[in-house]
Amino acid sequence: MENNSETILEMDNICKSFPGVKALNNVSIKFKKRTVHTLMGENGAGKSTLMKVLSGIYQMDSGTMRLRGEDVIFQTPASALNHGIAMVHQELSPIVDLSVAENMFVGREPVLFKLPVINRKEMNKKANALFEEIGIKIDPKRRMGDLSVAEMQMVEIAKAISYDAEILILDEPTSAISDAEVSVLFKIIRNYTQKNKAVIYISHKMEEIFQISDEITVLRDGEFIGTNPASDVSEKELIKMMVGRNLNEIFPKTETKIGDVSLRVENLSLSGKFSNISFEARRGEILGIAGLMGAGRSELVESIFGVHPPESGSLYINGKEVKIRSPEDAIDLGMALITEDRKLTGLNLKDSVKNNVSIVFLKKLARAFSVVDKGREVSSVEELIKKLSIKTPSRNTNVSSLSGGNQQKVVIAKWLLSDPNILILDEPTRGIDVGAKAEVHKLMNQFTEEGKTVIMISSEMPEIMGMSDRLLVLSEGKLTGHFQRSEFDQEKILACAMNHIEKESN
Amino acid sequence: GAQDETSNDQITIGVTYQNMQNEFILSIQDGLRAKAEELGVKVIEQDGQGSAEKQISQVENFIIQEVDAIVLNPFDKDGCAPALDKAVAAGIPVIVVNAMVSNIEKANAYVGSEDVVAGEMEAQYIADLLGGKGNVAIIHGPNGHSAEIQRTIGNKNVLGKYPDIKILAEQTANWSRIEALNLVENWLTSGMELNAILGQNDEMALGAYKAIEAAGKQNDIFVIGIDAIPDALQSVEDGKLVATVFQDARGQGAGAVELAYKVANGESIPDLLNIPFILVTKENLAEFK
Amino acid sequence: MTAILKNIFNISNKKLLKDYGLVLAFMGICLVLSILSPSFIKPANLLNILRQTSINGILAVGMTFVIITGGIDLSVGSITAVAAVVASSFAHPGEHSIVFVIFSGLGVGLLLGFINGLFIAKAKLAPFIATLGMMTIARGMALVYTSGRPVINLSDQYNYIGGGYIGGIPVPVYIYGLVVIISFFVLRFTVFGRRVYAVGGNELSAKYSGIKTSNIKTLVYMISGMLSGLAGIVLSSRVMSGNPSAGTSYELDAIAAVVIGGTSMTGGVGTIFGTVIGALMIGVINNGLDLLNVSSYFQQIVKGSIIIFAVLMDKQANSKD
Amino acid sequence: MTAILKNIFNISNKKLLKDYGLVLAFMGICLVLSILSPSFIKPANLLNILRQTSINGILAVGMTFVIITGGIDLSVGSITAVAAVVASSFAHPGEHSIVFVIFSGLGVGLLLGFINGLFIAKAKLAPFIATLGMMTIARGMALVYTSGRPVINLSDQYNYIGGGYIGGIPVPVYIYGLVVIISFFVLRFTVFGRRVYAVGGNELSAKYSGIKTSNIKTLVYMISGMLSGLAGIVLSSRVMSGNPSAGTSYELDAIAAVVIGGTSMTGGVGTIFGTVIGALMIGVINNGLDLLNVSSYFQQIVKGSIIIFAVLMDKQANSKD
Ligand SMILES: Nc1ncnc2c1ncn2[C@@H]1O[C@H](COP(=O)(O)OP(=O)(O)OP(=O)(O)O)[C@@H](O)[C@H]1O
Ligand SMILES: Nc1ncnc2c1ncn2[C@@H]1O[C@H](COP(=O)(O)OP(=O)(O)OP(=O)(O)O)[C@@H](O)[C@H]1O
Ligand SMILES: [Mg+2]
Ligand SMILES: [Mg+2]
Repeated sequence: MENNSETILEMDNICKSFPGVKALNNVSIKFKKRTVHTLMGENGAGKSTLMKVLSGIYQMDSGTMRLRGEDVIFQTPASALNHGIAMVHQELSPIVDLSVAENMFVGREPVLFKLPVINRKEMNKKANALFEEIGIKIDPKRRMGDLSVAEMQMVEIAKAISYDAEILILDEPTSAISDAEVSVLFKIIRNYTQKNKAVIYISHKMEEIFQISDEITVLRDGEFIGTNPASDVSEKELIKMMVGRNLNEIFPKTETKIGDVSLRVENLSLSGKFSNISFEARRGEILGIAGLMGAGRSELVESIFGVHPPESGSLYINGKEVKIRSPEDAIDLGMALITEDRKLTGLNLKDSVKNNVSIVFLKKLARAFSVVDKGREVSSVEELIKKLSIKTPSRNTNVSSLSGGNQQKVVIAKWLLSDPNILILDEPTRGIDVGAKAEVHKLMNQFTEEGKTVIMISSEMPEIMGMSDRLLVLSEGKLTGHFQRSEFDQEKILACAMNHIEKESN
Repeated sequence: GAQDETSNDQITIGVTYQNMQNEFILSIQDGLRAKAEELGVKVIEQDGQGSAEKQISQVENFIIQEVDAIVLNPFDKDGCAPALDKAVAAGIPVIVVNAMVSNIEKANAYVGSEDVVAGEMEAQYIADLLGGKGNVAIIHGPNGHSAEIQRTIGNKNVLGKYPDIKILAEQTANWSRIEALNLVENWLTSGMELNAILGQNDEMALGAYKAIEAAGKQNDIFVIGIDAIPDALQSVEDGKLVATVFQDARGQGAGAVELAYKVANGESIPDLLNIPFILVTKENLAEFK
Repeated sequence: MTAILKNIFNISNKKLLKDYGLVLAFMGICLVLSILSPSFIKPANLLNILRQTSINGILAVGMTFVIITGGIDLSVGSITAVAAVVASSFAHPGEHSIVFVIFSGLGVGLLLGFINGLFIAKAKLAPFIATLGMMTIARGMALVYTSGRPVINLSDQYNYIGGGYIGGIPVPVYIYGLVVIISFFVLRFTVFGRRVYAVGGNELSAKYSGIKTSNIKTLVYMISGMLSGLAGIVLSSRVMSGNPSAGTSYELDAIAAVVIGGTSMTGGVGTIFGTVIGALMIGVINNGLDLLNVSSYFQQIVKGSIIIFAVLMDKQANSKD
Repeated sequence: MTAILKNIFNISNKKLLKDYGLVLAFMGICLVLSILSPSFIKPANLLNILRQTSINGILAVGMTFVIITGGIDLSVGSITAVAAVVASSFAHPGEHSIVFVIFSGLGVGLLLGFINGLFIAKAKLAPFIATLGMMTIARGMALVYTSGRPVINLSDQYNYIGGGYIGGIPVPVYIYGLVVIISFFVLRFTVFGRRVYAVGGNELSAKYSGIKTSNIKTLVYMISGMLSGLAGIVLSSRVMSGNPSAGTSYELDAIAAVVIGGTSMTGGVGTIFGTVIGALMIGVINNGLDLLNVSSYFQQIVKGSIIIFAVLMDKQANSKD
């Protein structure tokens, strides 16, 4: 590798501050052609910021960037694109009312006869060709807003690739896609570097990183810590570089006493989403729900939580039948749901950390005239900020200026504050760093130790197998598997998850 | 069943009023309706809502509905001229009532008088009260509206003849009492020494008076309005407004529909039915209440 | 009824389907009016409706561009007035060529729209504030320009624009039709048109894709300004006078037409077709209620209710799919 | 200047800082007016300004609630008129107790606001459409209720609400002050207030957090309706007549006050304090231009420019931090 890869981009002493935060402090990295260079670091370490500086979204305060030996400054995303730098952003930003193809070619639409008139045929053809080449199956004429999150992510990736840029930046591209799609993506990335190009990759998922990276750079608190060839470092060393200390067990499952049934679900159905789901969850237990992307797991828990109440079936909490018609009912019954899409359903991006964390809890903070007890509010929020080590200049900072992972922690904090008995987590560790992940897992354990119930959806096999006491598998809206911890076996679980798909293909 | 449009035996008259959110216009309507009932004609009434363009559209609709005659109460002297043109082109007789259009010669008759006269009348009364000397302010209607333009011309025709009368301030209050009230409050606190205020309608005059009363200057400043709405008549009676200008709205409405009826029946009519303005003061108030 | 119409309009045609609730509501209103008043469906009346709709229709087209980008233009009524007085002031008989007169009106509209665009796209003012300011300023300019007096004595050529006929059809109807066709094409088939949606749908994403979003935004306000200028020409030639108080509160009707037509105030979504239906619906209601001789007070109650009802019906139809 | 003020207002006080650009602009305008017109700072004139601001100020407070949820209420002016005529119709001397009269005005406002709320929160109509419909309908109702004629001959007690003084200060100023204080408190310190922000910031997330978003939305329109009712009472008692055409286009001034005050039209952000400054700014400009006797044509140009300039200055100040 080393010999035939020359440096294409040097970032030198890059500094960038936001009000109250020094996001980047003298960061210097070299990126080479034919190389997948991974950036790692805790939430808020500055990875996304560095890439936004590179792609012309932010302007650095000081430092230099040399592209192919020439000094460059990108004032706009357009100029970075023109210099051959394309980026897939951490936060999805689809234009929902345009078609898939229109989304891909926005800003460089193919035209008819050099007139400013769009050549739709050509555009769809190009999109199709690209999709075929990289192996994804999406109709370019579909409306972007009708795609699933995973499909949107694949379109964004395809879009970035279609620029045929010299440097392709992927900021946590796998946080919303499943293993099958990840392997497609990795194939794409390999092909890409073959073409004498550079890929910069950001992810928190260790297995992935070792699978795909050639070089790994670690950032911590906006500082450059070190660059190493992937083959020269171990997971342990990386974690140490990231968090500055040793972190042993990643999935520290503690044994708890499993008690009575706290939640029982009988024959729950919602047409088009899931049908005839029955299961129970017990006190002190972590119940995992596995399945492929789009299996209906999110729909199921949202339904239980009253967001889209089920059409038929019944729910029992502590043996008593309950009717949950709205999230409010669910919360009153001691449930909490940490949703999978923080931007869409988890956060009020226009408000502060404090107000986001306390919104569910407010009801309990009300004094006479429903005035909020500010003192208690502040102290509880501060406590959680500490407990989850949320990296924020203050509790009054707007959540929108937090890094993606820290935003996720805010969502978790909000639901912990509501002090639930049944905690449902939908992809709770998506986009959060190893330290925080361990923190979340510890919290889940604490929870069960107190005799409460945890239900967790995760698409990460190691996580769900590591943390669950029992595991349900969903496939196309049907329960297809049920495993005790002692029976966990990745292959069997996957087989159940693909149950229906296999039947179809046979 | 009530919509059998233009049955042959009954005469149908289309009426477009300039703006039915104006109390004065409602009085024209009262007179017109009463007379129409007496004559047994059917009237189709439309509200121009303060827009010449709308009134043109309404006349176009009348043409489609094949009315026998049109009564036009124009909002805009110039802007409503095409409405008259269109009706004439369609061979439908038109009676213009209460306000002028610039092509009035094409109409079959005009009922009313010109707003300029009302402006002159109120200014003359104030000039006389002041003995040809003093400071006045004028509160205008909405800028650019026909009645505002003509009443302003009338106001200035008279005031221009008195070199010792100074117009200290002019401002619009958009026919609105609250706007006039705010405006005069502001004038008075600015220390403006006024002897009289001319409101181009009664609503604004009443608003002005309220501000004057609150400032305790009711004995120093004369206020006058136009239209003789009930509230203004009461105010004149109470010795608050010094006068208002009465226009026989009911008479105009009745006159207009009567002429329209006649012309629709092929009778000949005069081309001018002058219904003059009358100044209403405490002395002659009784006739108008 | 709904079911039958679903069969007639082939359901697979998504685009049509999305608008069909509105079209259905519109057709329902027309049907009711035809039954209640025989004059309603006379060809002459239908032409009347088209002519009466043309001014609001033209403004609504410009407003559609603006609203799709997520903005709003409150200044259209006042710009209409400025263009009306400026064009009129050059339109006295025998003074200037009609081409010059028309360009003066369009030009002044374009210029004021450009200023709106600068404040919004470059100075990053909220569109509501920038155009509210312009609404007041432009009205003042029209008044100052004319000293508050309407501009009269306009040439016959000029009057032809608002009052003439070609083959029995009023000229404003042709103008409106042309505006609709061009805008439809621009919005649907050109690069610029798609970028308008992109900016409104997700400004950040558009920016990251290298689009100069501020240019797109400036352009939509220029379009809206120019079309307001056109509306001012048509209006002043229709009433044969350039009145500085013309166009007051036209912005509300224009916005209403756009929103009734299914364009979302938050941007990113909308069609010219919907806006045309929205404008026609307002025109038909105004015309129909006048024909029925509904008292103007009740007219307002009825008109407000119909608008709410029509949009509700549209929602119903759409949510069922 | 900016630098000095930054030092005076301790920068660490974030809340103040966020609004200080606006406050600075406001103070600048006041300063200029004091220099140009010595009458401006007379206490009597300042009271004038407060009194003249009170009606728009009250409407703007209600509008703030609505806009923070991401909505808009175009019907405030018409509801003002309905409440004005209804309350006035009960306020003839010696007919009903003043308490009854007041409740009738507030009640009718509340009711109409509730209907707005139903259409928006339950039937999921776009706020623009629902309240545009209500704007037209309520105006029609006011006209029908009075047959288009103002309601006159009101009791002295009623007159006291808009025209009275307590300790030399006009009663409407107390009313406005009370409305401001209560709303400030509600929005800032109560659970309901916080939920208003949550709904406007991200409705979906609010829903998932157990907030009955449709209740919150209904409530804000009820608040806006009730405050419009209050404005109608103050207005009609101030001019001693309940005019069905009162309040026309008041919605624009109310929205302007809110937006000048820094509340975002997209919801989730805003303060009562900002709205008060916004309303006062409009009041001060209107008053100052009258004092200076600026010609009414130029007044509009100046007023529009000042609003744009003030908001620009606010943006400048904020972006520098
Ligand atoms: N627009 C902004 N305004 C203010 N602060 C910001 C902004 N963007 C990022 N920051 C801050 O800069 C720091 C670095 O953030 P960045 O998004 O680069 O982190 P990251 O390494 O990508 O983290 P994650 O893994 O969570 O995505 C964080 O403290 C964040 O709060
Ligand atoms: N709001 C929606 N509108 C339309 N379809 C939806 C919506 N939400 C989910 N779906 C579809 O419903 C199916 C189930 O989705 P769901 O999100 O519940 O799956 P999941 O098992 O949780 O997978 P993921 O890991 O992607 O969250 C998918 O096909 C998805 O595309
Ligand atoms: Mg990041
Ligand atoms: Mg899911």
